[in-house]
Amino acid sequence: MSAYLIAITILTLIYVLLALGLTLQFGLTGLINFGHVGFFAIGAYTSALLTLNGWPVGVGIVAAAVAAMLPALPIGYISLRLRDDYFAIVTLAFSEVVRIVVTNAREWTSGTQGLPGIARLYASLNGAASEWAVLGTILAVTLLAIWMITRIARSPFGRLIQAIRDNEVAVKALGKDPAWFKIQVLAVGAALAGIAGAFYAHYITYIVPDQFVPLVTFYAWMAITLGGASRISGAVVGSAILMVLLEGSRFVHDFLPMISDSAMASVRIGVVGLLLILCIVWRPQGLTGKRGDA
Amino acid sequence: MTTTSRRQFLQGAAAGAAVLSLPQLTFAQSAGVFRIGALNPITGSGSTFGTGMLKAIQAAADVVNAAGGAAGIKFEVISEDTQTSPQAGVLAAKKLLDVNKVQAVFGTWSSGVSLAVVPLTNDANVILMNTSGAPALSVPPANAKGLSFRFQATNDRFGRAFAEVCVKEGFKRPATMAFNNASGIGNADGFKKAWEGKGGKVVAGVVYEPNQTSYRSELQKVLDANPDVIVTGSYLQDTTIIMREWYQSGIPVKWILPGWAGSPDLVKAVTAPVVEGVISVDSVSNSGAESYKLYDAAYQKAMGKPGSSNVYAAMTWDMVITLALAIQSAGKTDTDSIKAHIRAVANPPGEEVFSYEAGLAALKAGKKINYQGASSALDFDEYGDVTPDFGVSFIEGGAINQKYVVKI
Amino acid sequence: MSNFPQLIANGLVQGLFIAMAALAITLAFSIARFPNAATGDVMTAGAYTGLATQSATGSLILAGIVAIFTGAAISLAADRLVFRKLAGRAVVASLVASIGVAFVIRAVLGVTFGLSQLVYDIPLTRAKLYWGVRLTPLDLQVAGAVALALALVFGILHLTPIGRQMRAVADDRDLARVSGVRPERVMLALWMISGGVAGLAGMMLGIKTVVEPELGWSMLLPAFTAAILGGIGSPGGAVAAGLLLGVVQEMSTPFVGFNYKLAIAFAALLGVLLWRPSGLFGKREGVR
Amino acid sequence: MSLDIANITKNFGGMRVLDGVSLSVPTGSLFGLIGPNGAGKSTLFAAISGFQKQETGEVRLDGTRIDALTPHARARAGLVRTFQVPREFGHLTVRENLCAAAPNQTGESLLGLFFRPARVAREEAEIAAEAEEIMQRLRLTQVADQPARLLSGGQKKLLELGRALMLKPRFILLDEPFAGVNPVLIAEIAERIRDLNATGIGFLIIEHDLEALTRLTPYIAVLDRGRIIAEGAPDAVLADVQVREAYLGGAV
Amino acid sequence: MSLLEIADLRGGYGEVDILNGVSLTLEAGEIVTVAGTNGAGKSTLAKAIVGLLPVVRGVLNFEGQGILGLPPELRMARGIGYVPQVANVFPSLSIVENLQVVGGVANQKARMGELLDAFPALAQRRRARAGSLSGGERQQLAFARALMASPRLMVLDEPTAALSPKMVADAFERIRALPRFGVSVLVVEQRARQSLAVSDRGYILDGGKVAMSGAASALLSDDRAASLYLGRHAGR
Repeated sequence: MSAYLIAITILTLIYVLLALGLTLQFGLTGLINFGHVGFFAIGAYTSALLTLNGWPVGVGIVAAAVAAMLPALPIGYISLRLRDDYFAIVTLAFSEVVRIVVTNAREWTSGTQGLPGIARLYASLNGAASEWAVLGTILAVTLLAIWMITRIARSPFGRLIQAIRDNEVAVKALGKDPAWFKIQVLAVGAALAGIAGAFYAHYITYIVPDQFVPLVTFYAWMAITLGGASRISGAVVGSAILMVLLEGSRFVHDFLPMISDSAMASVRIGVVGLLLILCIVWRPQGLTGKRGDA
Repeated sequence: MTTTSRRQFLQGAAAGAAVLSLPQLTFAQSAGVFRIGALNPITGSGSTFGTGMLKAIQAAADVVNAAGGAAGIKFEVISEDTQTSPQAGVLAAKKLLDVNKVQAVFGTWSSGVSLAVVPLTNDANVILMNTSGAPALSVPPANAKGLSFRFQATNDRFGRAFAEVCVKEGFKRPATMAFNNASGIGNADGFKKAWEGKGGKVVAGVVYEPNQTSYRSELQKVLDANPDVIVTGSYLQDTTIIMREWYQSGIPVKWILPGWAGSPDLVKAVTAPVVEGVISVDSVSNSGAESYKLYDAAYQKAMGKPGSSNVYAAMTWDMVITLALAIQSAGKTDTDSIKAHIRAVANPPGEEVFSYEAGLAALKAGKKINYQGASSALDFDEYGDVTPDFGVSFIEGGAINQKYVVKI
Repeated sequence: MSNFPQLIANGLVQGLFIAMAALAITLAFSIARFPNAATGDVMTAGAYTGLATQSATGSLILAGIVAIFTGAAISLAADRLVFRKLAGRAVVASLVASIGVAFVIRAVLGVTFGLSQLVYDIPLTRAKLYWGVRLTPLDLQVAGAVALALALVFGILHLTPIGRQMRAVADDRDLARVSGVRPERVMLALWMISGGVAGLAGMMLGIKTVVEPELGWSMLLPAFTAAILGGIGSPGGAVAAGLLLGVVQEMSTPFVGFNYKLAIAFAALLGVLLWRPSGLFGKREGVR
Repeated sequence: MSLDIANITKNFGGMRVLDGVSLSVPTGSLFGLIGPNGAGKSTLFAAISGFQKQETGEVRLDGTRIDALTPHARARAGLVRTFQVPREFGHLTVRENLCAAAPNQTGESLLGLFFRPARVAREEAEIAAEAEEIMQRLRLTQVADQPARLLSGGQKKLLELGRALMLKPRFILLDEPFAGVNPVLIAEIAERIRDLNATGIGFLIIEHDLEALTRLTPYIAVLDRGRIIAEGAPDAVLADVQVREAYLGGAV
Repeated sequence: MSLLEIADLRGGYGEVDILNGVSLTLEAGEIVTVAGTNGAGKSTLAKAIVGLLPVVRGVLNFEGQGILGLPPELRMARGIGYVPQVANVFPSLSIVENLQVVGGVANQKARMGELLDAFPALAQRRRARAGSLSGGERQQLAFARALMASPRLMVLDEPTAALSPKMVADAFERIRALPRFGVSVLVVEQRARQSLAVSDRGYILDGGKVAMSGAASALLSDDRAASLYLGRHAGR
């Protein structure tokens, strides 16, 4: 397999980790988290800064998960009182605040200069071997995450978060605090996003606030929408399709050489948009869901 | 087309993306071709320049090929869009290196993309020529192998040039306005450092956020300090709005803009009276040179605009010519030989040449040459950086007239 | 010492654009029941077609009309081809589809008009001082156009049969249908008005700034914020919140600097929502 | 042993919905609450169960003040409510609806879930058995594996009652248990409530169907415009002139 | 020709059929009660008649013409009025606007005047938002709104569900009066005894089918109906 395809696979798996969090949060619990990229950014910066200061990459990744979980607690606590769509905007705002802070806290993050030279995973191995090792590690972590979320979905915890999605007030009447469950769900999704962020930082080796714009969140949403929000396989299938859309459009040029390079960029975004629309209209439950799941 | 590269590639076809590339013929590997990866910001915040940069690469490659190639080898240009995003840039670079098997990557523009791509070109042992300003690109780890060449002045050097202009124009109370990104802040900080090094004082400084409908409050804060000149690290779009709002305020002050903002597009956008007397500083000091005229004509032909509207295109033009001359000089296309010969053909001493044809002839005649680029004299220091002279232009009646050159 | 009246004025001018975009979003939400992320790119389309008209004819009025019709036509087409097919599905489906629509619009504009910035050919005029506050005639013209657009929208909603029907559908779609209201006509009117407002807003923004492909998209987040702050579905609330947001942002700059002003807007959002979970002008909802 | 409500007031905007309501309901009793529309009955329930904050007043369960507790804490303390409009978990099956209601589940903690799987499995079996029993009692067995959103209004009412029973509460606030329920089933539900009451669970019941209510509860209170205007045995209360005026419009 | 003729009507919300072959008729001038157990499909039937049920198959004729393919607004234009169970007014519109919104009324002003005369409680508060009305007033407004277009058939879905006993009696009185104005009524009711008392005929649904039908008085006195569907106690 070529290095390019390995790179695509690695980034796909990073999106799978992001999308899995949304499957848990939205597909099962009904939380519309539009600020996913905020947790992703915290993970990326935490691990990057720790490793740049001499800590091992393993520590960085664990710390990324923990650091991303921390804001999930107050955000959850404050905003879970809000209606779903308001929660969406509050989380979106949170992710923008994260981006604004890392942009302007220059002493820590070097702001818009970004952090170059972030340690790579398995940097001691030579090129191809290191790529494979990174792929294997991320794949293992992703599989672990899939197993974990599957276990959650089929457990009493999973039953209760689905009950929360259907009717939160009734859950309160049954003596259970929906806020606590939502916070846990937020925290688990945030941790996955944080880990994804850490892998991202160590893979791209350079991070800058511009990489953590809301578009990343929307991509993750597209993935679960394309794949099917209520199924765990949806996150995987959707992320794969998304990456094929994003990267595949590079090859459209070879089919249609008459399109100029600047128009090509427009064509690419148009193709992504068009396929997104077609997929939603044509298979509302996503590619993995049964009819009626939506 | 060798069967291996094709088979390797088809193995990945299951991933879906690859299917789309079946008709791809561009990565054909024949002995007489050198593949250049043009990795430009076609979309995103660099989109103002990206297409022009790509066209200049293609035009210069045409010039080289028309002259019979470099050491008999023709150039083939394969382009990818970085979307001015490090992530997209990394994937695009991987595709160029891995699928298209390019042998050099030209024209990464934003520092973020260059910093993200340089580890990949280093791994692939391929030359990267960029137009970014971040100082980090000069040193390890980014430039650990010395394969990265910078055709643009660093942000710091720009700042120093601004300070020289201030001295020369007799300004006493400068203020700064900087776009909140690496280049904008780099310019403003570089200026501040240089100016204060000369014992001066910057009376006010503002860093502003992109994509606003108005910069009036930011402008007001700077003007409140009563500066005699405002030095900016800004881009075309925000400068357009700022210049309009400043003009409407009616408060007199002078401006020093970097060349990419103080461009003919700006004049067109805000009309000539608004920017009358604005000083534009750019690293393309060679506008009188023959190499610039060649570039300008090619650019005019490809884009329908004067070459001065896109300084980065002049740099990418020079990248191709420099590479071709280096290959011609080395007689080989392996990276180490090219790297070894870049300084040999671009730096003094040697006969100053301004076109590929002239360089080719001189090299064939066994002479040592010193290519004088369209973008600058193009002399690379030990870090692979150019230290260009800076052209200082004044906008007068809508025309951008270069008045003098400062050296730093 | 900061000049607060001037900051308020700057904030109001910026707020006007947020308000127009938020109005388009909130109108669509009240009936179509989803936050339409394509609003930003409908604005961009209005800016481009308006600009093309102005450079062809030289008439700004004509440009405004074309921008309004472009916005209306694109919104109608998006409804016909996409949103209508998603009626009755989860909100998120329509929301994500609207992002797709946004991308398609941007692609068409990019191919048609290119990616470089374009500008309206408007003669620049010097600002005048009004009670120590510096305002340009353009500011006042924009404010006037926004006020006119608002008056028109509110007039349609409250004084015409179709407006009454729109409000009825917003309240209860099924009940409206069994009362003989034809949903197609209402949707037609809705998308025309929402799209028209967006198209006009885009042109105004294009005149004030520069026209480029991401013109409207970058306006989307503040506009969503204002729509929610105002109580989503409440046209008056959206406008008021848009203005408020603009003012709060500018007023905060002497205290937090220019880089955190967007963060301040979001903090304001959070504060308001904690105090009034349905937004400033939203209906309170209780648990029975 | 009683549920004591003292001097509860609640305003909505400018309107006083509850105006100093005091009520003492013995915890083992069957207690009816009637009143015209808009009298504040559901608001009183919301205040007792914690879903709305009252302006003043106290709520005590068996002597312990609970009015500072959150709704879920009150439910855990043994005071469970149902809703006028059923709030089923629509995408869960009837069986899952009941299982979700079971208290203190190890499997509802992420730590428990991953570190004590055996205990989770054991508890699940117990909960399933309990749910089975309740479904039989409430005649929901046939629809056990149907998504709850497909149930009829009456079945949803039963499901809500069933979920409340899963908590083994001391006291249940029933909001219109007979609304939308077929008359034949009403008698049965009433019978179930009586059985449950015999096991020691107390009930406070809001109901419009006076006939059914007065047969079930030996004691009723009447709420009108936010005040208790009468309480006592049904016959005596319904004979009260004030009650007839307020509630029945004088014409029976 | 019957005013309303339903034969073998089947359908539901998509996943499973709730109506499993309902057949019934309604003659002009009649009041017909549809009663039944919970989940029998009473409200679903009402929705199917007015056009709000997503999936319907079978025969549905109004004044001799098939209307199954028509959307709700066109059925309304044919002369079918509907008062839903809850959410039966537009809360953010005023009383007058609630009436004005009704489409296809020939002489809107005059018709509105008539109805406001008939419901004096509404006439007093004609500018008030419907959301601020009490339950009883809302009920009246819902009736008035449905009557605006002078329907020949009114479909009422549990018109007394949210009313106190005092209001219930009023509501049944109002229903009883409708045929005098040329309006036939199909009423779906949980309070089957009270409803049958004002009706000509009745149908009892069970499991999405008609289980029993007949004259109202016959059903009321039928032991099997009483024990299975209507409950023993007499309504008030």
